[in-house]
Amino acid sequence: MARILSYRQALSEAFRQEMERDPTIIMLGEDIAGGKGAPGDQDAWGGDMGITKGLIGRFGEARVIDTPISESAFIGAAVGAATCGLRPVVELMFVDFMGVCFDQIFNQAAKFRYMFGGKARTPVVIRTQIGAGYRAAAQHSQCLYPLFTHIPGLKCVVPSTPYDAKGLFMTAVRDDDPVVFFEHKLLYDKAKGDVPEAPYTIPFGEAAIVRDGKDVTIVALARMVHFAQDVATDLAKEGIDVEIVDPRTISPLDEETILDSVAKTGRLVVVDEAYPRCGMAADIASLVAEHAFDDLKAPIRKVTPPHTPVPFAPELEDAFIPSRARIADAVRSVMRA
Amino acid sequence: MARILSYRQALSEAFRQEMERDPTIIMLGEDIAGGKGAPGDQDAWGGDMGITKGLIGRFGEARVIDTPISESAFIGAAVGAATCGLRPVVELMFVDFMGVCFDQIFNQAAKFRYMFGGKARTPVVIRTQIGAGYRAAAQHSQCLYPLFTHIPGLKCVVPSTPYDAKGLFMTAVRDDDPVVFFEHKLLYDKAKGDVPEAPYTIPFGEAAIVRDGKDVTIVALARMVHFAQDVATDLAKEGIDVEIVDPRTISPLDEETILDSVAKTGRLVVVDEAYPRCGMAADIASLVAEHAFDDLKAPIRKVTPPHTPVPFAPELEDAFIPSRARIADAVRSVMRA
Amino acid sequence: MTTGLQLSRDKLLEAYRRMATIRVFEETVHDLFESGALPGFVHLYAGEEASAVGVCSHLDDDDRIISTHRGHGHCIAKGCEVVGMMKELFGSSEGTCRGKGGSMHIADMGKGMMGANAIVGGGPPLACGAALAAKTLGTGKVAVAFTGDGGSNQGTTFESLNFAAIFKLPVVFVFENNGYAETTASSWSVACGDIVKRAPAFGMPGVQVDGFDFFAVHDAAAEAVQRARTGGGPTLIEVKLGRFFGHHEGDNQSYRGKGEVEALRRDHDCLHRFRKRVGDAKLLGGGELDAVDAEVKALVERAVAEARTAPRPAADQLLTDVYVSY
Amino acid sequence: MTTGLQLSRDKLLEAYRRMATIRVFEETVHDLFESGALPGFVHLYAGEEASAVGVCSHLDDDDRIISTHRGHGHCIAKGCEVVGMMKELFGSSEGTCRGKGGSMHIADMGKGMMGANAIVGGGPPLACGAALAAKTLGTGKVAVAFTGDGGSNQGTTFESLNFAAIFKLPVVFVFENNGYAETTASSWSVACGDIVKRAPAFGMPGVQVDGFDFFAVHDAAAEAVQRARTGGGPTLIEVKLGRFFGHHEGDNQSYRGKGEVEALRRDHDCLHRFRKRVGDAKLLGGGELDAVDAEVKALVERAVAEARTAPRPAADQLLTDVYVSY
Ligand SMILES: Cc1ncc(C[n+]2csc(CCOP(=O)(O)OP(=O)(O)O)c2C)c(N)n1
Ligand SMILES: Cc1ncc(C[n+]2csc(CCOP(=O)(O)OP(=O)(O)O)c2C)c(N)n1
Ligand SMILES: [Mg+2]
Ligand SMILES: [Mg+2]
Repeated sequence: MARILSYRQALSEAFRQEMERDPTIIMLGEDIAGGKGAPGDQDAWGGDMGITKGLIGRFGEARVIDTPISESAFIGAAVGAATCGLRPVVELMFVDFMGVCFDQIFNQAAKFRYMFGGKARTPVVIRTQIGAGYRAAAQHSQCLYPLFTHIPGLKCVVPSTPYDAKGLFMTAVRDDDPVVFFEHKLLYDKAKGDVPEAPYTIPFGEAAIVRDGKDVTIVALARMVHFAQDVATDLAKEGIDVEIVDPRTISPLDEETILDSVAKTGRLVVVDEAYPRCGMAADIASLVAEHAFDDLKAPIRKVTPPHTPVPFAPELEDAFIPSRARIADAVRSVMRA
Repeated sequence: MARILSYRQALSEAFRQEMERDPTIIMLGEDIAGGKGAPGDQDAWGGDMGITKGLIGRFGEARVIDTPISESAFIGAAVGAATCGLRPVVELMFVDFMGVCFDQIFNQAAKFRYMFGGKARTPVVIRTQIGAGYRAAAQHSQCLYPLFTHIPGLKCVVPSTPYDAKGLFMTAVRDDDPVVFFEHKLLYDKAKGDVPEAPYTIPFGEAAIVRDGKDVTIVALARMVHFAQDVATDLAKEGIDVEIVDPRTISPLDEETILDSVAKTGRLVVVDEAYPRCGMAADIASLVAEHAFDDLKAPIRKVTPPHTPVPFAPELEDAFIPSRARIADAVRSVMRA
Repeated sequence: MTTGLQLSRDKLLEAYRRMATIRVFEETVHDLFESGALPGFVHLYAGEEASAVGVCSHLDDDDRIISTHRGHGHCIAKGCEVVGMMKELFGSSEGTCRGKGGSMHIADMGKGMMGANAIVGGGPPLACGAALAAKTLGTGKVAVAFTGDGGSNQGTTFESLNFAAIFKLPVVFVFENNGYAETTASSWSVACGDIVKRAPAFGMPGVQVDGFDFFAVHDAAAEAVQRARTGGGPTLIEVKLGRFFGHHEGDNQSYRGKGEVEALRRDHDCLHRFRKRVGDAKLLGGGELDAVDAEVKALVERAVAEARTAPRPAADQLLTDVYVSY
Repeated sequence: MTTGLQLSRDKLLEAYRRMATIRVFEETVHDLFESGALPGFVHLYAGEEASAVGVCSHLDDDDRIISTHRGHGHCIAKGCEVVGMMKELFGSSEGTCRGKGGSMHIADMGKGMMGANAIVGGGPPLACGAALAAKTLGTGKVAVAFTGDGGSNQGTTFESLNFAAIFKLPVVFVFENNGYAETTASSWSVACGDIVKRAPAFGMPGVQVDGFDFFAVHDAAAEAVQRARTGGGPTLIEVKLGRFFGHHEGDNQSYRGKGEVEALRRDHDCLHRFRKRVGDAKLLGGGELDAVDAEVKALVERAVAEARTAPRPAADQLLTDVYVSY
């Protein structure tokens, strides 16, 4: 019988189950419990979005640690602790804040193993919120995962469903490398789906074929997977049979599944909510242009936001985010080519 | 008569001439003069690589400002000052250090104009060193310009010759938007060429066709332009006629020149020293796969380092950097296809 | 130096007007948000008015301030126009930032307001820059960085204190310690207890003031601003105060003490205190202050009415204002 | 607590051995670099030996330290093996980091040495992490962050001080103030003059010591390490010292005072001082120290000889060690 959870619930369950399993897992972040030092309730928030609610009650202050607003210090501390026997899961509240602490992520965590000749292990998970649509404007709405994907030594996970969120988190926390785990803020409540209660893992580097189809491949991540599904349903009525590939992890990237899909369909549309320049859409498009060129029957189409910051006004923000209409047009255009 | 300068000399001349022209230009950075507060010589270093030597003598302490090791503070100060009537040129000694100060660049400088509805102007230039080959290992050898190119609101300049370095710097400092100016540390002394003494500017968004050819287009940046030239000379002997396009600025990117070149040659090899994932090679390859697909006679080839940090040992570092041999092989492979 | 109680009647009335405007603006925004009329993240400044106004009463349009995510009060104190601000919160193309910034990025360079800033600790380096420009250009202008207690722990903030001190920049660092960063108590997160105790570590004078008292803030700021203007370098001011609302709209505030907010509103309302001080000193009469209240209420009501029907941004606005030229 | 002068003969000899090893190692590297045998950026620790050894003499392999770009001395003080280190500087696959790290990233996790770090301010957050792990796991271990005067101005460092204090982490922050960050004087860049004056701002005890005197460093570190081990939280130690060489190899040092380096070498050599102190106190004889010198010299010579001919990394090493699995 299906057990329907939201993305939020799936994540909360994953956190709890993993912390129960492994006492070396600790959580750190700003207000992940809430009320530290304050006269009122502890666990007042359970995180900015309530995703870590209840953990402090279960695991105590030594394992669920509220931090000051000092991202370099506490993310760096998580990284350092990871080299000393803990498996920290640290929250960077919004990925937009990476600019105050990126060094600890990309020059320290990512490079230890290589710089030290394979003699270090840094099992840290950095959880962070991504995405537009919250009317939170330029400094709270970015995706930015291409910046992390660029960096050798990091693994990047971008789940689109509750099932994937739970399974990929469990893999992330058991992984021995630094993992950045990107949660789309608009999926927490809106994405719902079947989630087994028992713990399970989903291997990194294995894309999901979200929909089988023979005419066009859409590669999409996070919220865009859902948009792509809506579009595919619509286009089926026009006789266009869309295959949807969700890479789920973008570093490592399951190149094979993408290339196989394009080999089958001969057409590729990459849909991504991150900025276009040096972004994921470009990354995947270039992969296919290099390795599946002879399979292509039409130009590759990228559907991304424009090269602009995220605007505040709702109508502008909605126009910024790749729309179902733009995705559908792109698919139609490669069918015509 | 040719006036041969090194990249270093061309830059130093550009700095001096521009500071003479415009009293609102100031320079900031760590040890850009040197000896601040110390008992010995002022201008002891003139910058880590000596590029800013002599400026403090000419323009004084009020305009040539040594800073403490507080990149967020002094780069942020340059950004703030840019909105208040100055044109600061600030040095981030190595681009690898961006992780301690990226917020001031990508969330502040880059976004002011947009967030404030067009009512801000932030004419700041951030100069920084890039590139491997100095035996400086993982934290001093990266390119990282794809991270900046990803961000709407920034302009990114990557000169490959002394002529371009001078002309593009002059454009950068007169530009009203935030510009990140990437100087390849291995070019300072090794790149030499004709540089007019009189000030001149090179427009942003105009690629240089470094070599005319009809068989294959190589797009390359910075040090890789020189490698590409060597390869082209060699391949000419094999009867392969290579065209080389140097975008010079990667944001804005001169898409037209690249697409026109591919329209002519039908073959594209992108050579880049930055990491491969979500990098410039992917960016340019995807541009062509989308907009010049029908012109392509062969798969696009990217020649980049592997997805690894930069190693220390000289033989490993040399293997990390795209070599002339690898570039030549890529060109031959697209000729065969 | 003129103390707050020596200010002219006009200046006192203007200070009250700005404080009252902030209060009414924020109470109104609170209601609008609850009713669903406003989108996004909104952080209200109600309760903290004496700080922004006490500081900004020493500044003119060419002095610069930089604010935080909790920026409405600093805007109004610095003279930003209320109707445009309300339109901005509604995302209208007639808003202060043409609808592109919203509450967390509201700015008005023309008024010397360099922006709310949604990055905690984003502001202090920028304020150093404004001060550096003033110093380099010899304008005699000063800059003020408003930061919270939470923001006082950000590395960018610490760096800026040291940076400003070694260059003797004309900048004032105002730390508005309202006791909380989101849910986290400042008494815990600031290791040395009081932010003001950090001043010696950065080689600058520091002072702690009662932020519910306009006059206390005014006088401390007078000294700091004058020090900055006359080449004496930076000052750290810790303003102790409290917010009347949650961290942002939607916050249930369960981390606060029982009755804490009620006590704040009852015993520590800066508007009441101001009324009492000027009344006791017979500087202004209750009637004139009531008139200001009415005027302010009407202004904010008009702002809402106009904002509700103000023009929306056209689709092509998405692509403009990224660069001056590209 | 045992003071330095109460240490056993063996311990004293070992301290001297490590200091002397650092000295000979660095003088040798200096010559190698000049002769062109070594590539890259190399920053030498000669002159500062008493700091690393004074601190690390309280630590065992499971205590962690994190270093800076100037890392050789901290490595040796922490017990890293000298032949492997020299091979690392030569980029051999038998180096401590298999030739992938080089001078600026030399590390030996097995010895509790978390790495030199080429990012100024990169280390203090990581040391907090090591301390957090020790605290969480209840191991009784401590962490030490070595940072320079220049690094003391980095935001990451300030944040770490506050972070360590509020969690009472078992960490010691050692600021090696050698007067310069590259060419820039610390008396200018540290606004409050002495780094130790920052301790109160971060709610922790601070002490300033003469870094040319092993015994002074030893005793200050003894107290700090004990405080950390027994749950008393962090300590800030400012060690005043000087470097015998330039910032990095190739530095002409024209920013330094006339005769400054000569005076340092003549009057402030920690090895001479050590010899005099133990001689005056009749703890060790000159002969045994001379024997150590000879032993150390032979060791470093052997290290160079082996490193020169040590195996080079195979081409496929470029691609390994990026991830544990991918
Ligand atoms: C770099 C960064 N980290 C975290 C946040 C999330 N955040 C927004 S406001 C806030 C609390 C700020 O507290 P304080 O500085 O005391 O200001 P107050 O809200 O009390 O006015 C936090 C953690 C952020 N916006 N930026
Ligand atoms: C974030 C960062 N900024 C700048 C540098 C360049 N740099 C390397 S060492 C150094 C000076 C460090 O001075 P200090 O901390 O006093 O250490 P010392 O060299 O004196 O031992 C600088 C500026 C760097 N490596 N990282
Ligand atoms: Mg606060
Ligand atoms: Mg130093």
